[in-house]
Amino acid sequence: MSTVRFSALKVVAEALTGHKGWGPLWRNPDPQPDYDYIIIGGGGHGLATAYYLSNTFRQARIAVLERGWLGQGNIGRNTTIIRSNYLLPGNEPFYEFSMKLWENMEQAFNFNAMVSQRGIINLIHTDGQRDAYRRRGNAMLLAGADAELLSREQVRELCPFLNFDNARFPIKGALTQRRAGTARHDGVAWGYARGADQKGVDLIQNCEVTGLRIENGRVLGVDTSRGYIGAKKVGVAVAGNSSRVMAMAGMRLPIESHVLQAFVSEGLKPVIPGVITFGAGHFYVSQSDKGGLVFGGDIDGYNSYAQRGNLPVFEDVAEGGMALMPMIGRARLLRSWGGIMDMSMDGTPIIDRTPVAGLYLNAGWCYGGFKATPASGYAFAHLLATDTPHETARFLRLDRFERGLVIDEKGVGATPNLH
Amino acid sequence: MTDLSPLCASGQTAPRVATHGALTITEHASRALASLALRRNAAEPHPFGLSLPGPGLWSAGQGMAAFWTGPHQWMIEAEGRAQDDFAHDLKTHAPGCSVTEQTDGWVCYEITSGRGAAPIHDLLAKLVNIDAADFGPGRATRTGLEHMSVFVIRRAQDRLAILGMRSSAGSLWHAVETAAERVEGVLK
Amino acid sequence: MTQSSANRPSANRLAGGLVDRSKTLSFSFDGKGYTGHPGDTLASALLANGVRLMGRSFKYHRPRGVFAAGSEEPNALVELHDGARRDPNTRATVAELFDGLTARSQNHTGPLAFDLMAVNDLLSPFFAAGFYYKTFMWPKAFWEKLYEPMIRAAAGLGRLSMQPDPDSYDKGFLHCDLLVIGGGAAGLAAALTAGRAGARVILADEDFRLGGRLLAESHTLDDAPATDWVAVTEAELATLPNVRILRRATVWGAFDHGVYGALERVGDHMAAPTGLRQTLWRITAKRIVLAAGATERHIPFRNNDRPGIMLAGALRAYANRWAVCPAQRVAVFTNNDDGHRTALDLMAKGVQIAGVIDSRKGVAPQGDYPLFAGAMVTDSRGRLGLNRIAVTQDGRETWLDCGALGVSGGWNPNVHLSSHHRGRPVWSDALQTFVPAPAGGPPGLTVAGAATGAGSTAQALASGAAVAVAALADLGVRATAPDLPGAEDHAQHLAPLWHVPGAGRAWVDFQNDVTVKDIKLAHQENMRPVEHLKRWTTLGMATDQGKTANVTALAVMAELTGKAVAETGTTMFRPPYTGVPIAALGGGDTGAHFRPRRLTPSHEWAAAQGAVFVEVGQWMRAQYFPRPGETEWRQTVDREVLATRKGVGICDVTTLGKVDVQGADAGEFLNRVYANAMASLPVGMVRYGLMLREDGFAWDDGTCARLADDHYVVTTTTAQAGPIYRHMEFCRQCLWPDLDVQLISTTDAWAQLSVAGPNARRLLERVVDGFDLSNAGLQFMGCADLTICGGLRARLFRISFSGELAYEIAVPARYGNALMARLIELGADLGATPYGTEALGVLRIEKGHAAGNELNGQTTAQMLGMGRMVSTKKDSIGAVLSRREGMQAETRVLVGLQPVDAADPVVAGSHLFTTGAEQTTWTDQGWITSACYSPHVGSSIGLGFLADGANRIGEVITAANPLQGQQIAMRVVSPHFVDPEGGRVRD
Amino acid sequence: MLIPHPLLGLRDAQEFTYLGDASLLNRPDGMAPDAAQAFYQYQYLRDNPAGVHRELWFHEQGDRSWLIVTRDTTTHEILAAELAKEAAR
Repeated sequence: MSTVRFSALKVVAEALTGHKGWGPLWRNPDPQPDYDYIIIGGGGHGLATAYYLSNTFRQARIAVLERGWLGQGNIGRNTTIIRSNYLLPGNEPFYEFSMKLWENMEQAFNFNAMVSQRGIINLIHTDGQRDAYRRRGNAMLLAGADAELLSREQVRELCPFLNFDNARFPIKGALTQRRAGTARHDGVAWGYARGADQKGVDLIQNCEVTGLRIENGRVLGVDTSRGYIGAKKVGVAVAGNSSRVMAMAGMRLPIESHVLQAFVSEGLKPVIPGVITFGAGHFYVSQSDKGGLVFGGDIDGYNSYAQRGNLPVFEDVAEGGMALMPMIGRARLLRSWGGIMDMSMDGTPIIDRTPVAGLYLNAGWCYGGFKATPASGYAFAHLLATDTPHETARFLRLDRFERGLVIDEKGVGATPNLH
Repeated sequence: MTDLSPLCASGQTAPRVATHGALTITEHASRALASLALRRNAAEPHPFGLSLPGPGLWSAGQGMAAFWTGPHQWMIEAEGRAQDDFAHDLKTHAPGCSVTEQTDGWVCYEITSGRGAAPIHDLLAKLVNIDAADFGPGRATRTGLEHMSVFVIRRAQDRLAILGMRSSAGSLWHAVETAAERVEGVLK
Repeated sequence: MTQSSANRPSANRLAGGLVDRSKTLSFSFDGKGYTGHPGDTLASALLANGVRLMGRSFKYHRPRGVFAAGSEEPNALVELHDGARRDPNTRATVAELFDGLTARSQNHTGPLAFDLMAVNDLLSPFFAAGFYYKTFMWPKAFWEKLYEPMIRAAAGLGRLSMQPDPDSYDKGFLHCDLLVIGGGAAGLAAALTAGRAGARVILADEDFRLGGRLLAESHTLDDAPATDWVAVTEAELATLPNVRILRRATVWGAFDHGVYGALERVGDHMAAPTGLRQTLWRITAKRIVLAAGATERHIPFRNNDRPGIMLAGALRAYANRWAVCPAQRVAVFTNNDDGHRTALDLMAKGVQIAGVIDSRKGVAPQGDYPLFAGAMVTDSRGRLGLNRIAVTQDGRETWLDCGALGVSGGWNPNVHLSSHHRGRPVWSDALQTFVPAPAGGPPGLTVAGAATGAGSTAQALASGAAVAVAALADLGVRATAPDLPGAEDHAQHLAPLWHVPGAGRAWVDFQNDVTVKDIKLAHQENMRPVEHLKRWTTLGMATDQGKTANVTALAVMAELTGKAVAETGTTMFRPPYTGVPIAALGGGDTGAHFRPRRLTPSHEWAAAQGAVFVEVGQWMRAQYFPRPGETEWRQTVDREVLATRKGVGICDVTTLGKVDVQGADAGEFLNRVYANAMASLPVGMVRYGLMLREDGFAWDDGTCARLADDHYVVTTTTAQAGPIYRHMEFCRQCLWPDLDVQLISTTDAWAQLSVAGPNARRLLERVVDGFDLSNAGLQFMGCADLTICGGLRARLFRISFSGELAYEIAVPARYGNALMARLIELGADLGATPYGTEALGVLRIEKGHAAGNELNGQTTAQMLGMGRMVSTKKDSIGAVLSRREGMQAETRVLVGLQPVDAADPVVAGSHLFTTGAEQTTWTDQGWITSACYSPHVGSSIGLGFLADGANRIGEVITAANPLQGQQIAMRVVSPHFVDPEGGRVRD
Repeated sequence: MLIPHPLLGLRDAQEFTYLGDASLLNRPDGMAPDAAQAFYQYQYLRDNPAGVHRELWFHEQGDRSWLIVTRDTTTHEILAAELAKEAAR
């Protein structure tokens, strides 16, 4: 396995010697007959789980099974936003825990994921919205996060290019979190993968799970395209496809799969300071370190596993963008993509045991999964290793729907496409 | 008769009119509207001798017209009756039906072309996702237009009507007039 | 040749071509003036003027010039236009020349020829693939403060103007039987076939001139110039009413069910677009022919990125179509016969051929030019433009002088659109390239011509016609292929050569500076899956999406892994095919027209009174009515509130949703929709109604009036009017289809005015036509049909949200404005005062009525103090799930809050804590939902949800608003600040 | 997307509002003894198939019909559409 330590010095040394010394970032191992832990899904959450399970919780004999290539999941297809600006006690402490992990992750796994805390601005258009954001900002502070309420003039100083007066929804201020920002999504997956590989985790690509072996209510292992693999514990982290995998265990989930599209423009000299969200117009935007405007809006709204969406969302998102910042008009949309979202029935994720002994579920991330990657991996690893929920994830339970303990940030009820 | 003076949906006392090239858009304010819905087991009525049209259709009679709005549901148009309680009148002519006054629920823009069907087709292409070739005289449908819900009626080769929510009359006017300008101006 | 040649206008202009020499157009590049002709692109005109250096690469800032002749261009990107119209990253190769065009090169510091950032090129060893993932981590603080700002400073290519786009854009919808994408040989043949058959055809081409490669080649059709056939065909198509030709129109996306996105550049070729710049067409097609042609690929070799090194096919296009050659002396590097054709075409135009370097052994020259068979180009020289190339043959290296080099590595079909539904193209060993998969493409789409990999003109014409015939047959339309002209039918005899082996940097992806070395490094670091390769090296992520790079890179990776290219696979193709301006996607309705605006019936009157308006969803409502002398809004609102409580206030409440419910089972229906009972409501009475969502949370409230046994009118809140109507239709059609119920919205039909205050009855008596308004005539919560103002039909509801004696009167919307004016006029002596949404809010808070801030979708009937309204005697929406343990255990209930110190503000969004308690997420006891200054109470007041609130009346708690540094002592009180006994409403 | 409306033919999907799985038609009896369990499953649990899916669309900017559309969630191909009111009977 690769033990090369990354650093500026190493880069210089390699530059002068023709980059001969760089080894593989991770091995391509063949599956062992059995493991203590199998993580299904080599996306961000699966890799993070394997990383914390091996590095923090000191567990061994761990495999990550990925149907395609590492990071193929939504970690490879998102708008890279990290933030902890939630309202409800079931969420905010968890996302703030995630934010703190983001802040130290790169030094921890010795890989630059370009975590960039340039702030997020949630625009306010009505007095009612200001009341709601004030309540949320206070909830953030009470949970140890940072938040500020900005006046219209303060917003103007930060983003003079916004359409303050001529917009259908004039800007009256904003709630901002300065510690929020973006991270290089692929880098996050690669950093966790490399960190896990260095601790001996088997990252097995092109290995699709085709069945779960369950006897007397306990999981024994998984059937895969590369044969049967035994396991003491199996963790499922396949957001987007959770229903399909859990159906192998005979379970129906409070989840629908929906397509979320996002877009990137051609590379432009930097103009957007951080992340800006325009709720009234279904539009949010940031700018990558390569200069592309990364932006998106609502999900298409219908169940889909197709990983592609339709034209009206292009138009709807662009309309919002033009209404908010007419100066982006001549920027060209370069590429679109579509990911499958695990839209849960209350818009909040699930990290929990299941009725099947030894089978654990990490699902329901809606389109907020990226920012949660570190905490999700940490909390899931905690659950797998100790069989007790991590304190910040103790409300993210599977039985909350039956018991009436839903965590509904938007207050739209059991309507997945509205969360 | 009441001594209160009504306003047009456009907010003015007189209906709004605009002409761009061959297209003329006129706000039509004197027509009464009432919805008619069949109740359970009710026989389909023939109010004022109208034969109620099928899905996607509009049919005209003497000073009266009807268009299909949904299963067992129609909108009845009555020329020059906007001031009266036309709904009450219709109810007596449609026993066993649910009738609801709709006159002031809608703003109606009548669009005429001085150059035959072509400008009407170009205008449709800029406003709604309806295939003009399948939308000849006698067709009527509800659809979306710039985030508004509208009824579109093809009254003749060279005549089109667009009905929108009365409260958004201004926005609808802006959308229709801008499209007419472009169809008759910029793009020609 | 160097930049100085720019002084010699048209030094490189050849004979013939499709430019109109009768007209001369002036334009400028980097501030320097040049001339060209109609028919030129910016690229061809610059080349004609001897300009080869047009830009800099993204990472190493290498000097770059034109590489291609179409939308696949990776290098020649410029900022077009000045000021607010500035268009960054515009491909000079597709920018149609017009008089007065101004363009600037981009992504350099200092002059283009002496870019200071070119230092990156010297440091390139440090910037190998993935370098930044491996460094900039220590010391931690430096990332935010130093490293990232550095990286961002270097980010991006062109600059936005930062001004609003002054041009206008448009959208439209088109429908057809057959959409033909691409107007080359195959596309024209397809369109002609279908057009003659009478099918409705749309022919779209991204170029400003139909013909595709036919314009770029010297081939003849029936022994006449190909352009003759193009002209004749175009003319016939123009006469067919069933055919619509879209020029300058790129079909950029294939979506579901035959929907395609197309961008028509209506005004981009004009100095100043007359109004409209671009139109976004949403085309719905029954069948689609993709005739998008092919893109030539190059062969990476050491220093293969200098200005003057181009695709061989592009050299040919510039010579034949634009009568331009970048240099007088040109060489060609090829692995197939196509390269030789380039040499012949150029010679025919009088260009000197330094040599044709053909990697194939034993090939013979096809004309009188020096041929280096079995040879390769192994290096090049020329700082700002090519002047020499190294040719290695049998191990011997010789240097050739030349100002341009055409490189031909074969052609890749443009499979982009055929893969937009995620079906991947398949590898063809015969053609040594990826071709459209036989299945898995967009339904209804078939591919024709070079886009299938079939290279020759004859094949293109034939397949275009054949595909059209088949597509129409699907639709039951009989079509026959037209007589097609005789055309060349050569094969390319290609011998694959993916890159020239050897040291040094050989560019694969020019714009992003991805070299063969980078791909080798990715392989070495196990970033081998194509998606890892792409993401690790940024291959194909530039503005050209790797159109000239991807296949070559995949082949190089395949070579390294020892796999077949077929196994290596491709990355995903996603819309758009080429970049689409965000303004065009946004269309015309931006700014104030971004969403429709709804006005209330009394808007005109309110505007005339100088009312201040506020957005409430789509509605504009009067917020308050300032009077002369009132210096800030609070004065106005206080006056409106007091006037209402002392005299009578009038407010337009039309925005509330109204649904007409009729039918024999209307009562039973409403019984099931509302949490409380409605069937028992007597005719002529109104009842407050609470609706739950099926998940048991409070959703919406309003009133339900029974006008007749089988006729109700229900109201919803302004915000929920749409969703509630949809839900009621769901209940009617999906849940209880056997109930006899009919629904229709009447929100806009009736103007509804609230008349509230002790003088409300006296005022209304002055407008009703002899209707008895006494308690006997209309008791509290009664409703009636009546006439007013001399016979105008109206509805009267005696309901109150202010706690005062109050009515809501409804008249046909057209009379709302006049009625508002009339009531104010007649009520002058009664203190009749118009009030807006601010006063409305104060009045309802003083009365403790829940509104949007309380009904936020997260609260329950129990929390709102309406738990008992949820009937257990009947089944209604949400009743069952509202009884779940977690919801029953909820103790937070609605209370009133009053500051202990009357001077203190009450701030909505503050959180509530037991006085002195530690303030954390876990000690949080509730929050303030609504707050206002109450002129009635004489202090700020608020409503909020407080844990165990029902038992804490009188307790002093803390309202914490750390966001704004506030800690305020609050006394918990009843939410009914006004007339708790409710006597006034019954007066 | 285009929805094949049983009465009106192919219509732009933008005219519709999507709700979700057609199982929402099978609302349990709120007065039944097992109502709590039944409603939990009715309201929250979904098959969420990758493949053929029967789902509810409301023709909001159209004839106000609720439709049951049978659609493949992996290809978006639409196999059938019917009036929910008929199916619910």
